[in-house]
Amino acid sequence: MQKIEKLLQKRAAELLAEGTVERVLAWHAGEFFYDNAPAAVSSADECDKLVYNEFCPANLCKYLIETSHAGKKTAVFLKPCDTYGVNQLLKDNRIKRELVYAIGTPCSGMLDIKKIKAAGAKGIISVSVDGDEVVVNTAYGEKRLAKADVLLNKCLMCKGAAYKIADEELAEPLPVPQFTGDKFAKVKEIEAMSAEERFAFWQSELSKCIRCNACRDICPACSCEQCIFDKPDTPVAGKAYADEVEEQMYHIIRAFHVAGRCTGCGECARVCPQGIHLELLNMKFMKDINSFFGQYQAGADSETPAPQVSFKQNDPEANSAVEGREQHV
Amino acid sequence: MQKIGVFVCWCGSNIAGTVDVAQVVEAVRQIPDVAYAIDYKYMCSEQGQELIRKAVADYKLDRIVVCSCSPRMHEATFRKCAEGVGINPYMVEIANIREQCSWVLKDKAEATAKAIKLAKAAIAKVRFNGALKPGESQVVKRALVIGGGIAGIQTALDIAEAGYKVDIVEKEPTIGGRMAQLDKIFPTLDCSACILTPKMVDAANHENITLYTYSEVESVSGFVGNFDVTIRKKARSVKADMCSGCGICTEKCPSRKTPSEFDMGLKNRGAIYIPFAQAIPKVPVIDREACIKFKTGKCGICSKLCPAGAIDYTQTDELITEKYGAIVLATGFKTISLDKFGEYGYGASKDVITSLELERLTNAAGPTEGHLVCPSTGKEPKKVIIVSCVGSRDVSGRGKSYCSKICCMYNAKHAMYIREKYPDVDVTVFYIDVRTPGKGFDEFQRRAVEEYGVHYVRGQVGKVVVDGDGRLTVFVSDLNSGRKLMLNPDLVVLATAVQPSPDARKLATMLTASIDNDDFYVEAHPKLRPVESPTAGIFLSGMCQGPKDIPETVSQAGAAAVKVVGLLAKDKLLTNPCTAQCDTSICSGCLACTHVCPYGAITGESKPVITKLGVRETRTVAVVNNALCQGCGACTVACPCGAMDLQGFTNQQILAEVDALC
Amino acid sequence: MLEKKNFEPKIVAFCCNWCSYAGADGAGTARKHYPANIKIIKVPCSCRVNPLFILRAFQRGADGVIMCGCHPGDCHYSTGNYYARRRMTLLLSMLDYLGVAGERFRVEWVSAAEGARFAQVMNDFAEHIAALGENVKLRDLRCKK
Amino acid sequence: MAVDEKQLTEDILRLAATDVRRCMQCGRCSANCPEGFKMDLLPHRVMWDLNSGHASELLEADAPWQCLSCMACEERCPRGVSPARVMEALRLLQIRQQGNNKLPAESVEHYPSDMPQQLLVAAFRKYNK
Repeated sequence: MQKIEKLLQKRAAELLAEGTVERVLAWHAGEFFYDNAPAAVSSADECDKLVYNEFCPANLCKYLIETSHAGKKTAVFLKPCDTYGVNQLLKDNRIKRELVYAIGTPCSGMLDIKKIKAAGAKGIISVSVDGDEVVVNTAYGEKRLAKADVLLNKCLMCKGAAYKIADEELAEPLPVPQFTGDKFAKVKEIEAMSAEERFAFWQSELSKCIRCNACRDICPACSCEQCIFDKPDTPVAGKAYADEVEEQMYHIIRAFHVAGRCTGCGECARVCPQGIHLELLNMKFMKDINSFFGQYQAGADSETPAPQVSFKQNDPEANSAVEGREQHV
Repeated sequence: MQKIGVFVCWCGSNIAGTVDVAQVVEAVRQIPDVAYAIDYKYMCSEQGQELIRKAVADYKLDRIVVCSCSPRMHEATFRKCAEGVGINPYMVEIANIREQCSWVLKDKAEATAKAIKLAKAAIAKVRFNGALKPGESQVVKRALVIGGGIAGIQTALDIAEAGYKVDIVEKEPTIGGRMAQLDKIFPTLDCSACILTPKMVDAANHENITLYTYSEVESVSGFVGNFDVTIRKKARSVKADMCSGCGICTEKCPSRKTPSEFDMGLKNRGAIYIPFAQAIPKVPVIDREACIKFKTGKCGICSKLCPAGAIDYTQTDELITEKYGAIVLATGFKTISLDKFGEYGYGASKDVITSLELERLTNAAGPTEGHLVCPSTGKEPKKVIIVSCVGSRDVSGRGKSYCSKICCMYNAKHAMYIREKYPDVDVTVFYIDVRTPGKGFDEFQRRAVEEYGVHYVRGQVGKVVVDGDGRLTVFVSDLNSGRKLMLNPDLVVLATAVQPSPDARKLATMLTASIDNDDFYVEAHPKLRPVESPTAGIFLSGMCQGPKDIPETVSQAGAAAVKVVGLLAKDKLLTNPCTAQCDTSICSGCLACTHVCPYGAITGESKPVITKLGVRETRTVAVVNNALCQGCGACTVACPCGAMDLQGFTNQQILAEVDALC
Repeated sequence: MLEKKNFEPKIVAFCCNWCSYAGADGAGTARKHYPANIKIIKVPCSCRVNPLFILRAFQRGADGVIMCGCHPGDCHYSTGNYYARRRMTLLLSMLDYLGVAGERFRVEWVSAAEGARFAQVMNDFAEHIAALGENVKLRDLRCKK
Repeated sequence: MAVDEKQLTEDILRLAATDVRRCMQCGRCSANCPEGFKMDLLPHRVMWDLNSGHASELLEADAPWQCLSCMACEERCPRGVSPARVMEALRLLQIRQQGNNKLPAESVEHYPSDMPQQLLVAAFRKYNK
């Protein structure tokens, strides 16, 4: 990882120095070693402050909307999963391909500090990866944890090491977390619950929401010029509690709006301060789209028509979606 | 402050009989912004409209809600009324308290409560109505007639005579349709060909008519006044411009195994053939599935013999694209398959035939040159039984639930011309009912009985049994006497139900014309707009709309032509102003809308816009072409940011209705 | 129990102008009865129905929502109902997943010629909703005490 | 006591469970009936009497006892009516109307002991009031 960080700094500086790009999007250190944040640099001298390690989960593609808007050619470091977002933004006409310089950046899974802390690590000084294990250096000595146990949730649904769009690749790909299970396992688990249990689950999840809009702000599919929730003259308005419809329906409407455009990057759930399992809403739509309309992965390319703006004459009937499902009063 | 006027119609007792209109008026008066509310016996009448006009003037109303019948009936009436007093017609909303309320409910309290709710929803919606102005679109001064039977020919001739260009597309190699197959026609018993063929010639020679025979409509796009149609001219394998129609090829063709479609399979034809002597155009066509040359590569006799060198085995289908202002459907009919009616012995005996086959057997140009014979023996029959209602009025699922309408008359006709030519032949018609309304029609049927000695017996034939030596036994009950009969006719004629042409459904989908459960095209209004499809610019002529005889078909064909001419006479059409509108200040340019628009009315364009924050910038946004937009609203839901809205059905309007109803 | 006996479900029906609304008119013309608590909102095409409208109706107290359009293939606008069908398939599945109102929303295709069927569909749906009782789930989705 | 024609018609229709009102008197049932030659009332006439309010006459008719339940009438009826089921209904009503139970409970003990229970129950249901 340190090697890749050096390469990243070097390439960023080169691209800026030779004038290929006006700006570079990468990560820089946050207050703590584990909260690296997105960074934009526009001169080669600043590049040494860029970092890259197992604590750079942020998907940078959404910032390309701004840079594209400003007409500035921008290099962006993209982990394999982040590249899906770029394709989706291209499909949605939100960014201009000629203003994007995509650099594939190897990743072997990002770590979740909350999981590390929850595993009993106190007084953490630093964290490093050693093969399948994570070495936590604490004030009380070294602690080794299985890497699979402390990966970010989103990395448990890893889509692989391939870049779906890249003008260059920074280094040889790293082995990605081998996710062997069914990525829809959790969705299926909820589907299998009784209607009462499902309701109870979602009532408990959604009641946690404080409407901070972090999920929306981070989401690469939520790329509208103006979000309908911010449109004062529609009946769905306001960040603050303005109307009970949008207040209560916010997550359903949002999930619906990104259905077929959500790449499954899992950023929404990652940034949620309340820890709501938002990915389970999006994953449900992804699963339904696959099973009702045929396999589709948003962001796998920038051409295939999205499922909500295409159709087949023999699509299943709408009512069939709930036929045979347990009914309740 | 808005000033809404609410007008509650009694529709005589249609509404007032079930809804307490006074209570509705009282209830809506309590709603803020309702400046005036009144009920009246017939709001659509001149007096009713005067009431509206006066109220608008007296109370300075700016919006109108009419609680009355379905907007499909009188929305246009009330919009026009509003326009007359200076209110934009789109400031009118209708609450449908007849079809949706008084006519489906019996309890007065319940109906009144529902009427009040519906009125409230209309009031909630009308608050958000905006003044809309229709756009204009050009009218292409050319019509397309699909189907070249008597309906299509008559429609085309009438349109052409009015001075407009018209094209006929006929899928068979010749125009003429079913009528060309008939021998004589009721109620005059004159020769079908004698009155049809001159019309065919007229159509072929008319300077305003272009014939596309052996052709089919491939695709249709566009809208009233501006249809884009692709026509597939199938390869005839004969060069029409060189062929002289001498027919030597058709005589010498060695392939003789294909049943002639025109002769209802009673005779075989060559692989290269002209359907009948008076065909137009008189140019043969090669049936490639039957042709030895196409099947084996050997033969080519027609090509060798053709004095004009017109045979062209390499001809390919040709696609023609043309623009039309109006389209007339005249796709006609066929008789139903009798596969599910084994009990009549059709197929088991050659001597059980359909009425259409009988037409060919009695036709002087038919396979027997007009000699009525039993197909199995070639001998003249002594006893003929005609069975009515075969497959008609049948709700068991095997046949058609409707009455085929023409059979009673042609049964009488058939009986008459058999008795006239062969006075020794005994003819009995077994019927359920004899339905002969129409000028001179009942007299015609009575003549069959009184002058021609045709037996009419009430009772539907139960079954026809064919024994080992081909003898027919008909089992039937004479219902008037209660006797059960077993008869041994030589020939049984089945008056088989009619059904629309199998192409009707495909064309309906292509044209978005409505079709009923039996595949007949649906008219815009059964009484007031019988020759128009609900889809603007599509007109109906002949059997494709419902069973009808030749006089009726010709009248309808003329009526359809007049409607077409009325449309083509206009230089411009006012377009529906309820079109999509893009709020470019928030449009993100994702162009999801362009993918779902069925009319290609939305394009992405780089345009200077002012964002909601007041910033000027240039970016890609969706732009709606109002002339093309038909107002379906698909784009409004596809749009993730809500930039796309539909005028007349805005998000605000619909949500206001939802709120008012819930 | 008493409350349930007097329960009159509120049902909103979104009907496309060309087929289903005409079908509703047909039901009226043929005097085919269906319950008074079914109220129709006219839209040009089923593809105009935003899932949001349905959520809104439920949230505002509708006990059932039904969307009717032309039969697939017969859409006045050629393709509108195909998009509507996809959208509503997803919406239905999601409502079911959330444990709310999945069984209270239905999609039916009713043509202009099917007046009697319109009434039949409405009667069936009203009966179904009446059996389910009052809809409180969606309102309570974010109200965990 | 005068027969309540309306009630009787309803009873017959309920037992027959076929929509006789759809009959349009085409006579195909009679034409197809193999036993029609022996019937005092042809099937179409039975339908007619039901629809015209003369059901009581049918209780005297012999036609139901000629019916073989071959279902040819039902098979060929263009209106989806089943005269055969009406015939069966009439048979039942004629039995019941006579007021004498064909299977008095007392006689059960005289039946062969190996008679299937189900047969006994079915017979009771059908022939006992």
